Amino acid sequence: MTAMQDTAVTGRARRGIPDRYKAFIQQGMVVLVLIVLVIFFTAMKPNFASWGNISSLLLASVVTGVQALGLSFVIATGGIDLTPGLGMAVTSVFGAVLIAQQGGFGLPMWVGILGCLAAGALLGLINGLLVAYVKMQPMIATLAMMMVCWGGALVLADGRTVSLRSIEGYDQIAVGQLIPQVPNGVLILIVLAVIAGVVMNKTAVGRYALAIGSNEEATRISGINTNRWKVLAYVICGLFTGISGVLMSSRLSAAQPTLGQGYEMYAIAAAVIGGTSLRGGRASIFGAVIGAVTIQTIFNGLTVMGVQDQWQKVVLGAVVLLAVYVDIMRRGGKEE
Amino acid sequence: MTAMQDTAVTGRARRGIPDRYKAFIQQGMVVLVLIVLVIFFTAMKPNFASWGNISSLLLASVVTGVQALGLSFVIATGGIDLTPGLGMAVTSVFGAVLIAQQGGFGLPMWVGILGCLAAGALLGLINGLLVAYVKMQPMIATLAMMMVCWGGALVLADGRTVSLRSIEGYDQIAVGQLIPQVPNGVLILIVLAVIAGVVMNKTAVGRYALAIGSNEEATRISGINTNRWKVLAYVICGLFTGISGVLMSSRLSAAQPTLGQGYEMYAIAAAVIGGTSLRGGRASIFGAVIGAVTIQTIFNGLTVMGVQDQWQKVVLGAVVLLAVYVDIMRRGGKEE
Amino acid sequence: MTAPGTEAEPAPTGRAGEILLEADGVSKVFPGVRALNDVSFTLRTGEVHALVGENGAGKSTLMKILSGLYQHDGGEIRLRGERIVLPTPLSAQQMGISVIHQEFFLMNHLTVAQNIFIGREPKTMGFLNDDAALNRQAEELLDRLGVNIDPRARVSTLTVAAQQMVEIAKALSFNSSVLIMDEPTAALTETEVETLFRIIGNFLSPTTAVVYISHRMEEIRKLSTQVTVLRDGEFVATKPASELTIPDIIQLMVGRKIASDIRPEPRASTEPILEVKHLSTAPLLKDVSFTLEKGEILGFAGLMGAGRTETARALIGADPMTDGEVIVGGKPVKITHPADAVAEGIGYLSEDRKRYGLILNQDVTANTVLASIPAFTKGGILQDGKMKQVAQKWVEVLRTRTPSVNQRIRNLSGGNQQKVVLAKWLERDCDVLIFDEPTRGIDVGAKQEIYDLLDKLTDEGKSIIMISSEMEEVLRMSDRIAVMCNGRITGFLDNSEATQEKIMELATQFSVIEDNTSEVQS
Amino acid sequence: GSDSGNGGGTTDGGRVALIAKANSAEYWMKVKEGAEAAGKELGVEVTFNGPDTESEGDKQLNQLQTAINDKPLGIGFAPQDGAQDGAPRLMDDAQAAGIPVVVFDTPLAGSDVPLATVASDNEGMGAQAAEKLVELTGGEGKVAIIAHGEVGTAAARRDGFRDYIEQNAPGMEVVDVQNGESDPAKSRDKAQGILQAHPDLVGFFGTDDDSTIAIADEVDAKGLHIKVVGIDSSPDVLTLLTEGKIAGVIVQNPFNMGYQTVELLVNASKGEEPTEKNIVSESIWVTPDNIDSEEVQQVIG
Ligand SMILES: Nc1ncnc2c1ncn2[C@@H]1O[C@H](COP(=O)(O)OP(=O)(O)OP(=O)(O)O)[C@@H](O)[C@H]1O
Ligand SMILES: Nc1ncnc2c1ncn2[C@@H]1O[C@H](COP(=O)(O)OP(=O)(O)OP(=O)(O)O)[C@@H](O)[C@H]1O
Ligand SMILES: O[C@H]1[C@H](O)[C@@H](O)OC[C@H]1O
Ligand SMILES: [Mg+2]
Ligand SMILES: [Mg+2]
Repeated sequence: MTAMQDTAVTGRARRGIPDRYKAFIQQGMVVLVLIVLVIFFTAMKPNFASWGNISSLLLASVVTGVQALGLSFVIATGGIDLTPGLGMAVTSVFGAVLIAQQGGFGLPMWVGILGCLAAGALLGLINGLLVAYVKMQPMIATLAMMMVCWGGALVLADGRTVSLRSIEGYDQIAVGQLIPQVPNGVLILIVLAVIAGVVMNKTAVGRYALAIGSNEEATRISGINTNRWKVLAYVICGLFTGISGVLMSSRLSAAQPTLGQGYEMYAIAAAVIGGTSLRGGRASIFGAVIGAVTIQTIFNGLTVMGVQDQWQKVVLGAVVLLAVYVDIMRRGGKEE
Repeated sequence: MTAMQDTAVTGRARRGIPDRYKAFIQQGMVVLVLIVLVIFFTAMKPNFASWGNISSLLLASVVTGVQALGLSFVIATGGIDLTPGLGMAVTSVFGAVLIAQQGGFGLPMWVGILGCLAAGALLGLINGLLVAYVKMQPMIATLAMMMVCWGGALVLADGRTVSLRSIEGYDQIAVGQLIPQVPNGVLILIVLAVIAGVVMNKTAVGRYALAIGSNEEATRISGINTNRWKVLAYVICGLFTGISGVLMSSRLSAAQPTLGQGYEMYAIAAAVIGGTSLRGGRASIFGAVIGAVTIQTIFNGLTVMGVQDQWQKVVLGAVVLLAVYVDIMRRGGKEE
Repeated sequence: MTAPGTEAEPAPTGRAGEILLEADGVSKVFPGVRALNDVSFTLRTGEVHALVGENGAGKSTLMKILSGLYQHDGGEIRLRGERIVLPTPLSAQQMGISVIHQEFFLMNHLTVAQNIFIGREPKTMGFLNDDAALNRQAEELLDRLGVNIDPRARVSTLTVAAQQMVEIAKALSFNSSVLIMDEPTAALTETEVETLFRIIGNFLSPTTAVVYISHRMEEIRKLSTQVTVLRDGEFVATKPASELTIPDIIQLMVGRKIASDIRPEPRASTEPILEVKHLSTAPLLKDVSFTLEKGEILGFAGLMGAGRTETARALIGADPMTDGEVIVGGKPVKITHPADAVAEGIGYLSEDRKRYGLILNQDVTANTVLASIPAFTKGGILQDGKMKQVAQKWVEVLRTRTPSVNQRIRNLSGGNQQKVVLAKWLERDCDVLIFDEPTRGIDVGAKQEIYDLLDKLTDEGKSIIMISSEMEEVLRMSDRIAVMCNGRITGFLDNSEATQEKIMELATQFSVIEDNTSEVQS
Repeated sequence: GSDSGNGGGTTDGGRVALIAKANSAEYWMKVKEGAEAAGKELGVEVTFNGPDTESEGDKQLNQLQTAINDKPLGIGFAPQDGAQDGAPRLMDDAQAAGIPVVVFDTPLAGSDVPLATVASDNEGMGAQAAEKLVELTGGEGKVAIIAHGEVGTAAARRDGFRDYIEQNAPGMEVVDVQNGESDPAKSRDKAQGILQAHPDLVGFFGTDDDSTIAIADEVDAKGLHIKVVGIDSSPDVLTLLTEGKIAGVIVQNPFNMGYQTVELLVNASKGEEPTEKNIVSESIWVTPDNIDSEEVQQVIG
């Protein structure tokens, strides 16, 4: 017994940080990167730090943030979902067609919102069934579904932008200010992040998603219906895609069928900057939000500085590389 | 000894078809799908089967086909490369800037071609180093590099299309006909496929790529410098991206910095339709080419039928799902 | 040891008994664990040197250092008296050190031949792989070893035993002078072990040596000439095998005496808790029927590949059954998924803990509660404190060696990992527990603890199916023994009548049965 | 869904194939409507297609090639920027096959084959927008641009605007040009960033409807009073115009472009050569004041 206790004691006292603190350090890193960016942009253009700009910047992060939140559940299971981008297009067009006065059915606003969310959940359900039951590789299943969404959005919208300008109060969902100076979209993102955080870290859904992402077979043999939980993760992701559809169309007062191509890449980048591992079994809800804000900070800051669009992409690419590099170094150059 | 030998026999004579024939059956399936499509379209529009149409269809498959060939090496290692699309943009712009009379350096044509290939190889090298040595997840590393390419192409081209019309013979690379009625691009694809097939199946590169994709640790422990071979797989992929850049700019007689976004998805889809598994360890060169031709057959056939472009994506999505489904069923619903 | 065969061993230039490979004062620290502390180990030519120690003693770590897989923090390594560095496994191989690791390192999508000769493919025209020659070479090698495996078969289609043989073939294909085997028999049954011993015998020469790690004491007695004992990362002793008895070795390993166990009285019960009727799967299992009584341990014996694991997996719904009926507590149930089995109170502890038992990158707590999450949920929210407490309790009960319940499973030794899997099922509190090789890779001390635990569980009214390839263990623990061969149950033996011989007889009956069926059919 | 873009009416007169720069957006749908109206009147079938985005030159060339292989009565083609250099060769093919071609919306450089080009003057439109903005603001202060791309019509309008300001408004400065990629969300973010950096702008120009809407909405959200001018109309542009949030837009006549293209092709198939090779499609300056006028309503209705 003594020997054993000894190992234990030595173990505890050894160099190296216990695992449970590492998550905090990682998130600290992400926040640090963001702070450095903010300081840099403020130094270059003091205007950058005005609340007006910060609040627009935050509002601009909402769509990617919401998508990254949903994506975290799928990534936790070791999967990937390429549909958030064009899924946003098809769900928002679907919701918009339900309520639009012109070229739509003119139904009440809440029907459109629910329709958009339901369409998102359905999309997630299909993705989930393809992955969990048909056993398709997530990237392929959702790549195919992405194409279906793409075409589907164009077909539904009949090639036009569906205007929602005449829907009283629709724009308030994202841009209204229940709290003065804070756009509702930002509030919604925060609320969703808190909910997602609880679900991921404090409920069976998150626990099983992470277990599946680490070792699906072992989870299954432990008597957990992995397929069902996996489908649920995709449904959650789809639901968040639908929410992003509502928020995007509210912000623009319109649903555009082609808007969304490539947006999934931003969501993935946000999750990754925030410390989620695409290998599965690891997720950071807080990080996903910070990641989305970081991306918009880069875009906004460079725009404020008058830097051209092409450079913004280069910088974003570099920041993603840097974030991942830092994360890898922190873990001692090793994979999880 | 009887027991021993019996165990071994179990190992050898598992029910059903020997492994090495399965690949042929899979490829047979792919070809079957293609034949069915061709028959369908010909029945709908006899015009579809005219050699003129078939040869334009094949020419249209060349870029995706070449990218899918290169991608097969990366996918074989269990990785993924998202740069073929915008990598094509940046390499073709780079090559074009070298030789263009207007807005370029006016160097000889071969310099441009070599430049384009070298830029592709360099891109692959960076991807490979990030994945193999910095240990980034392939999807993330190449996602970031994709953004860098995107911005880079625009920066290099100064936001404009670089015209190559004045370069004598440049368009002949892809559209000329060394063999009457067969565009050179098609010829090049065939030659590249043969080379890629030999490299994949008959040389160390392919063997180690597949070994790494099956079990990287085991390959490493067997004394293979896995990192180096992994980098090589990415370099090959980048080189093929560069080749696709030459072919695309030859076909368009111009290099367009924005052309390529999303093209990697077609290349991935082509490889998957052709039976390559994104899980690594499995690749089909022949399948990748057939996959690319299948995609173009869908696009072309539907266009000939007068179906709008938006439906083409829906159908392509459905065909990808179908191809993967068939592949999964063939393997008895189980993963490899 | 027998003299080497006529095989392509390196020309014998030395004498037996010369120092071949030495580890001198080697240390290795992992985050949270000191795996090796100033350990010295000397391997001489011509010997089979057994390396023994409890789980987590550092055996695998030492061997991984000697084979270039890990780098040591202190001390030095010498080969034939010269200091060497082994930055990679390749460098070790080039110096003639081959290893068969505890975990398999095979490339599943490649063929047997491609696996064996990876990196050493015969070429034509200088760069093209010559697969015909490759297959021929592999065939020759496999024949020489007396194993009948198709060199063209994909490794993923092979049985565990066949895969182990591929590993062995690969290690021997290097013509190395040092062959390290880390628990090579863990996946093998008696007959296959004999083949392995013969192979080792053929390998040994006055210029070669073998390091042999195993928890099976009889093997060590039978095979080894030297024994080195490690305990808690420290060197304890090196002695000639002839000077040691099994109890001596055990005492050195654990630093205490193990009470020699006595099989408790057979438990009489007449209340069937689980009945399995006519269970079949494609292609292996045919008409497997048995009854498990409440409070008993039903042992499952058989050779490798007899179908015991497959029976268990089909029973719990992990693999589909083509036919059969399962009755729990008197009423027929439909089990198509492990979740159904657990809901019916049946838990399965797999023989392959890394693949089917553990979430390696999560901690002890998460793994302990994995099968019981609903019990730790209040109003939909998980109770972290309660989960930790429970995990701590099992760490103490099972004496799991871990710095804390927050330690990741990945960082525990094989045996301690096994204890966490046990804890998971004990916490789930199933009425029926199926233990598939519960002591695989577990040291003698821990083994006894697990036996005691199984006894205690049955006293509490739980019923247990124990699948084991260790005959002694089956005999010692079971109230009744079902023997399987080639996908069928060939007989049941009562505790009182069972002997090793009788089990072997039933376990090798397949040829008879096979012949019978073909006669019936024709 | 529309699976063929069939214009209805009698189709025995043959078929005319239109290949636009894209298969969606208000603008192209208007072109399609005009083309279909002409088809109905002249008794020909009209098929309408285009890639999903305006930066898929190779796809557009594939569609053009397919159309040529199919030997229709005539082909209307609006070249994407990426198809500019590859298309001339296909024009020769069309000529060889005896298929008349009319280019619309965007001129095709480098080929004499097309019978005619029906297009707005894109540089001219940019210059006109600048001219109007100078009038609206008095020609003093900072202005900015959001373009819907880096190339093609976006670049032409951007450059037309910038050159006009440089040459004719010494008191004015174009302080920033950003690319919104025809992505309304991104355009909005760019507008926001520009306004943040230059809250003292006096005027803002958007090169297409998506850019213009984004600018107007952002200016409005910030409560600024900046003159917003743009190009192209859509229902939302018109709403913003009536609300006074857009000062004025230059509206092309896509319906007419489509109509004229089909008309020219049908005539060509009957052997009638167009009288002019370059047909400048008229664009008009629309403001809150003239939005209800008959002349304007005819174009935007
Ligand atoms: N990669 C690692 N990271 C952290 N700790 C490790 C690692 N590998 C081994 N250890 C620790 O080092 C110690 C020695 O482990 P090792 O695998 O050498 O034991 P062993 O003697 O082979 O045990 P077993 O008989 O169970 O296989 C253990 O405490 C183990 O938890
Ligand atoms: N689909 C299959 N086709 C052919 N053989 C199979 C299939 N599935 C399993 N087998 C083989 O059937 C045999 C049964 O294996 P199983 O693991 O059930 O044996 P076991 O008696 O539990 O042995 P052990 O536990 O010692 O490995 C193995 O040889 C396995 O490889
Ligand atoms: O004229 C059109 C332009 O060519 C296109 O790019 O966008 C829509 C219209 O402005
Ligand atoms: Mg070990
Ligand atoms: Mg077994």
